[in-house]
Amino acid sequence: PAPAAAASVAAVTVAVAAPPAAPTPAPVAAPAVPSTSASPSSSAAVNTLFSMEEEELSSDQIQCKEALRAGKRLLKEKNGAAAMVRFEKALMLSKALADKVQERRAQRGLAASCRLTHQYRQAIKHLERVLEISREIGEYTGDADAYGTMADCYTDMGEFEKAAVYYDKYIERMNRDGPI
Amino acid sequence: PAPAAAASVAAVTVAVAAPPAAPTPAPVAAPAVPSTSASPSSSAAVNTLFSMEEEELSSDQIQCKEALRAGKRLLKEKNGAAAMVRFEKALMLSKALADKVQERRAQRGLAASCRLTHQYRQAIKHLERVLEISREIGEYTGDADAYGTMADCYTDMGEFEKAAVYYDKYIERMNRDGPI
Amino acid sequence: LETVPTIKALRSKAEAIRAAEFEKAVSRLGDGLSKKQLKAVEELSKGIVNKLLHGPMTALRCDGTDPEAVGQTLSNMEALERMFQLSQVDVTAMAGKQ
Amino acid sequence: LETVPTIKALRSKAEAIRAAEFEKAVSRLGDGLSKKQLKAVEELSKGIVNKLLHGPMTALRCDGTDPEAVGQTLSNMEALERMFQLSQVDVTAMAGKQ
Repeated sequence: PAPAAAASVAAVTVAVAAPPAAPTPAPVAAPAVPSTSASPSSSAAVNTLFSMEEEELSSDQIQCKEALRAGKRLLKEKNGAAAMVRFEKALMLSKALADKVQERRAQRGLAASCRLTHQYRQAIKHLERVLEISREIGEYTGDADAYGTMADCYTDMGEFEKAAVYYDKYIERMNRDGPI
Repeated sequence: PAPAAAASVAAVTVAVAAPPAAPTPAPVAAPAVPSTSASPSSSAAVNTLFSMEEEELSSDQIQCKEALRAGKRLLKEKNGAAAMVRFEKALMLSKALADKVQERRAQRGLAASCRLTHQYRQAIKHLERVLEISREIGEYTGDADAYGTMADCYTDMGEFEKAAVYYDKYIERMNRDGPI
Repeated sequence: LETVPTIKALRSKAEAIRAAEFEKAVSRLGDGLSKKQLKAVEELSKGIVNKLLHGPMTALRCDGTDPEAVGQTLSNMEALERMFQLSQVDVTAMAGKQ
Repeated sequence: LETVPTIKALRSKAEAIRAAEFEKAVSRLGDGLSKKQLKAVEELSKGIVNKLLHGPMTALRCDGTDPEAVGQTLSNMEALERMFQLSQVDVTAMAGKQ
């Protein structure tokens, strides 16, 4: 999932959803985000068109935030499977928006969901993407956490050598000052 | 320093400062608290009379808060002697107001000032009063801290037996939940 | 490598404490906080835990070349498991309990 | 009683970390907080430290009657002084450094 690809996906989606003859600036009601949505990416893209000009946040952005929030709540309730669905939605939306900060949140949520459902390899993959995004945006908040959680996953799988490598990275970073 | 005494001091101060024939509700300007004040208790008591009805906070209350704030700032600058003057002022005002919460803050500040100036016995006395006030008002936030600091003082004086007793009280309280 | 489960157990224990205190604080803070402020409070809670655990965590990690260092790491591990009662947290940790 | 200076040193170290992180958070939070909210944030920082240190502190306290318990307390003390580098904080503590 290279950043360029994510950006072009967003461009294409918007282009498809935006027929040139649609200048209706109808006052669309602020979307009371639906708690269940069959096909999030397509419906979200359509909403984008209308809300872009009026709202400070686009419908996609609102839906993405909403999905992240719902995912976090489900994580707290230890419902990994349901949380994963929310974070998948947030991931797609954040990619469509080319919003790396939100994508990182979605990836973190997916990692946590995978851990809850004992999919440790998958969790590690999401956390690797978290670290990748940190490098891309030059903002490393939570990287110590990510390394620590990857090590926890390796520990859970009994791969102590790998775990030790990642705990070392975690320990190296945990004493650093975060952003001021 | 029994609570009854503090309350009666406040009553007396107010009575003295309040001649019965003084119903002037003149719009006193909100006091821009002076940073230095020669005789805090008497001048404050007079101010009380005028500001009580108009201000949400009386002048005494404002001056007390201001003295506490100044004291804390001086503590941060490690200026124990100057901090002590502020907290003494706050202590007198809080007693005049019969405001136990503020008095407890003043006593804490005095204890910290005494520690900075190596007056450990005096610091312990102020902390004993802190614990006493907690019992009086039935609100125990910071008591673990107070016991720990008393123990630190005994440690600094080389009285390890006493220190151990107070560390035990500290440890016993540190795992309790504070007020929700 | 014997210390790996201990590191995980200590992390879990600390995170449980942090999360509980953070939730308590959030309920006391009410809705008056912006997202950014809430983030700052969360960072505070994580910062304290990370800085406080850095020493013990470092003490649990050492490469297993120097036999003396290994011995010390193991005794650190035992002390931490006793002190933080980690044997209850992680079944793979075999610590002596009080 | 040998552990008394260690308790003080550990308290000092933890309080220094807490105060620094709290100050950092306050500067990030800005003036938008009420006194009450600021108090809640401070309580959060103190709550985490207290709950996290409760185990190690308890491990430093035991009455000196049972010789085995005394030995364990002393070894806890040595481990804590190593891990938190307390010998730098308190001169009266005589800890082995790495």
